[in-house]
Amino acid sequence: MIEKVDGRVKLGTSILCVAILSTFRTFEYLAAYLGFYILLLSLTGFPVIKWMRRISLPALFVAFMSAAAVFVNFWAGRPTAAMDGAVLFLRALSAIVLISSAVYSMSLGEFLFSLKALGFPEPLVNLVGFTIRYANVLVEELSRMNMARRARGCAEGRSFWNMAAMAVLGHTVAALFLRSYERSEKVYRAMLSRGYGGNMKSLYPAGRPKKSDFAFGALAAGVPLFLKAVEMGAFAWITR
Amino acid sequence: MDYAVEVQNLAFRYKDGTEALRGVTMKVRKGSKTAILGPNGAGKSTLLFHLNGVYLPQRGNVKILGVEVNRKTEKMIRKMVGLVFQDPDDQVFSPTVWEDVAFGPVNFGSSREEVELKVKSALEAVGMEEFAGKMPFHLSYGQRKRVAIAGVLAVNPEILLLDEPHAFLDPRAREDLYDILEKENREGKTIIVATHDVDFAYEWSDEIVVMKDGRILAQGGIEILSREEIVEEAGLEYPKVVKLFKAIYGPRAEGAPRTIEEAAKLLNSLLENRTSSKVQKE
Amino acid sequence: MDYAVEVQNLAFRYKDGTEALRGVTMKVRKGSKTAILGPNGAGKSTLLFHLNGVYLPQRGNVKILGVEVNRKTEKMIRKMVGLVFQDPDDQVFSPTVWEDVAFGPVNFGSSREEVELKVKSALEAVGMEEFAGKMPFHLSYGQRKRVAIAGVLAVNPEILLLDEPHAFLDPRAREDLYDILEKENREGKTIIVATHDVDFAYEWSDEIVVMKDGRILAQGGIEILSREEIVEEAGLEYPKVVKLFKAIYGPRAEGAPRTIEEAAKLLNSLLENRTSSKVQKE
Amino acid sequence: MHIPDGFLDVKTAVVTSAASLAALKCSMAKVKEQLGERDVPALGVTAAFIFAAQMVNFPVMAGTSGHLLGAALASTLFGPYGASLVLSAVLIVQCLFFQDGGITALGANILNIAVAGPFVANWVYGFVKRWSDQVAVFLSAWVSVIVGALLTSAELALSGTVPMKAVVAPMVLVHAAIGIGEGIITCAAVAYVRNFFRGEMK
Repeated sequence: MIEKVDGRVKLGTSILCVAILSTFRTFEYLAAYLGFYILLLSLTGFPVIKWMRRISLPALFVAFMSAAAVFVNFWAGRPTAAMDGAVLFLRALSAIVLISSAVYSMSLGEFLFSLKALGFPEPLVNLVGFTIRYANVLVEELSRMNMARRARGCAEGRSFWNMAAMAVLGHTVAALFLRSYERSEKVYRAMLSRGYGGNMKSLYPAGRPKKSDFAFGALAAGVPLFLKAVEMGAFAWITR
Repeated sequence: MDYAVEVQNLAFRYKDGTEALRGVTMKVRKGSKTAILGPNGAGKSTLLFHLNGVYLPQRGNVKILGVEVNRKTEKMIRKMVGLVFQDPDDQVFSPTVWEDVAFGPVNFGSSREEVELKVKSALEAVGMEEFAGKMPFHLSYGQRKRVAIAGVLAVNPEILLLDEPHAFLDPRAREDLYDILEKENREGKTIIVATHDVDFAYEWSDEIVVMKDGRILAQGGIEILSREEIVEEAGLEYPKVVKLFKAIYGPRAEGAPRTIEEAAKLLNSLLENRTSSKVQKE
Repeated sequence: MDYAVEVQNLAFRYKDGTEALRGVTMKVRKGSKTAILGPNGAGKSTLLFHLNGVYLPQRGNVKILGVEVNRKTEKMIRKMVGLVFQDPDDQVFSPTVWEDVAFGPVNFGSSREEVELKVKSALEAVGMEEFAGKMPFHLSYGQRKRVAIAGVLAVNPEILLLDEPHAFLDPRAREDLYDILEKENREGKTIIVATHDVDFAYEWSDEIVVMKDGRILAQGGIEILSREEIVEEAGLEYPKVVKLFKAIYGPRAEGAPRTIEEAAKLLNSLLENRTSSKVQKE
Repeated sequence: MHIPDGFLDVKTAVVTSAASLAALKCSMAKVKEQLGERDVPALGVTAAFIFAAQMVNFPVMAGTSGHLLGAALASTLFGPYGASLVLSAVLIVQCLFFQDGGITALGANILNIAVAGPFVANWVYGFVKRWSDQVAVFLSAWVSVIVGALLTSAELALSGTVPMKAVVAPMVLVHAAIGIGEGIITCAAVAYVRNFFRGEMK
């Protein structure tokens, strides 16, 4: 389902939701929203298991960061350290969930186009496109270089006092840089030979977002807005 | 006669001082299949960059279909001459296959509908229609190579240059490449391939250009790959068929057949008509 | 019999889920010259990484000269088995050629004097002594390839693995590589080459391993490159000599000679003794 | 050092975003005039390089490891303006594509790593190089890591996530150690690259 929604609306709404959620102070509301959203995703046929595997690493990282915050606050004598940490974790986690589900459900072309449409500066988005394209190539080169080093009996040092091992890492980084430098020259020549004249023209084929897209956006952003209003006491007269 | 490429006394020196070309003069007939052979560092790639207008002549001149290459004509030249790079990762730089193939047409000012059509037919020509939405990184090496070729075909150039197109391709992918080149040539395109593969050059080309040290050592029909002095000096080797017939006929084997199939046919007829035919042995 | 490599039911899956090897079983005799053939993506490189201990078996096992590859033995295995990567740039990263060739010996704990000697003899073996002080990135591709090979030879491994060593090399550089491999093999090293070049494999190897989809399709002498079912299924092509003799003798051409020279000799004798010899035509 | 979403309050997020946006605008103009039409491919591939280089793990102490940040490396290789663009592109990719660092904290992360890092590194290098080039490169890398850690702590403290006095000391201490690795690797890499270009000129 979420795959069908217009990328601009999807990405914009997700960012808006993240902004709202990151001001939540109540654990229960965050947990409720998170549960609601994941349930919604799985009900609409999103490949939840595969997606969860992909976000497990960043989720682990924010768990670590939250734990560090708990530790520091506890040490500083804040009595609510544990609960604060839990809220931090859920805020960060829901952001990961929202952004990743939006990004994974669109093509790279649509993603870059959406960024431009949302007002990210165009040269920066073009730069991001190149970065994604060549990050894959260079990360693969780096991993082969690491493998070649190991194949030749290199054991990574145990601390930075092992200057020789650190220098080897420095040389690897430098060699990778020279490769990427040579590649950037070639890529530039390839662009020239294919008619590049100084500005990247936008190619992504996209029409205007449909009414249903906006309906999705309103609905998706409405839930956290409502919860936020509840948290701020807008409906206190009911419970009173 | 109509020439696709005319190069006159072309010289080029890189910023670091390497003299890559030291006076290259050559012509390539329109509609021909030309192979440029020569050792690494002979200047093959640098020459290709000149034919495509990415490098401008420092000395001498280059004419493409009668148009001299200079700052004014370079963009037009790049549209007339498509260059397929050695490494597809240098050339396929867009986030998706569709956008990459569209890059050329869009830059050369095609309208939206034209772009759609051109991309579609270029992807069809290399058999990659179903991959239009993919990220290049998710493709295999051979598939990326096809995308690179499609990106050049989409501009519909009259001359096609390929730099070392066979490297890293497995036999089946080579055959597919062969078919693509044949088809484009039949449709009237001039094709120039820089390669190390003498067997391919001998079997495929109409015309051979042998380079060494930034100069043209020899240019002519495929028979120049049978000449000892040229093959020796350029650090090449004989095509396998030539090698065979040289060992059978002796050094004057200029009439050796082009392919293994033809060689077998000839040998068969020699072996069968052993009473009637006279083996030209030295 | 003494085996250099024994692989038993080896399976390996990459983190992204690609099953690169699905139960590989094979043996390589000590002192042999083995070629591994197969289309791109068949698992050739992954297999080589296992033989060198860079990857450890996820299932099945690998024995190198009788020693099982595991976490404990990996360092020793890497010393016994030298691996030359496809792209020399993956392997050569030090500021100077000398330092790069010394990298292996230093890592494996050679003394200062030993390192000096080993680097010197390795650079001699590939003909690069005079470049010892140069920066690898200032050398040509072929020269960097030699440096990569020297870096592996300097450790003096008993088994030498080469991944696609011919790509981008010009004919002379290929010949030099051939000579280096021959010399190392004569000195007793087992050599395993993963390649797309069937002509090279047919001419050079004692033993052929054909892979496809992470499995061994066939293993045997060079005659398996004449078998239609294998060549077809693995997406290979016949070696040129085989192709020729298949066209002359008909499909049963298992006894085809290995090299063009031998083929010529055979054909010559057939053509000369045309009265006495009987052509085995179908 | 990448701040996730939800760790900053609204005022800090808005102020840091505005600051980094202004800085990026300035860098973009500067780079355009220096590089011209080559900007996109050259910066794109080098940003990919920084992205890959940040995956270079190095041992710190007692079995822990850190990874390269690359701010000083980028600053030495492409100048502070180019470096800030390249590092921003890397941060955007990490944030949106790999969920490493938050979208509402993107401004803060860009400020800490992509803006402060290269400019401080550039300043330190220019100041120290009169005595020793090697030391200047090392210090610029070390300081860029420390500055990033300091700014991160300050932003977290301003947001009320953690108290200032409790967070600064551990953050700086940890990053002082990581910075040593960053410094050594940057030194070795810069020397190598310079050597290459010196040979190229000949």
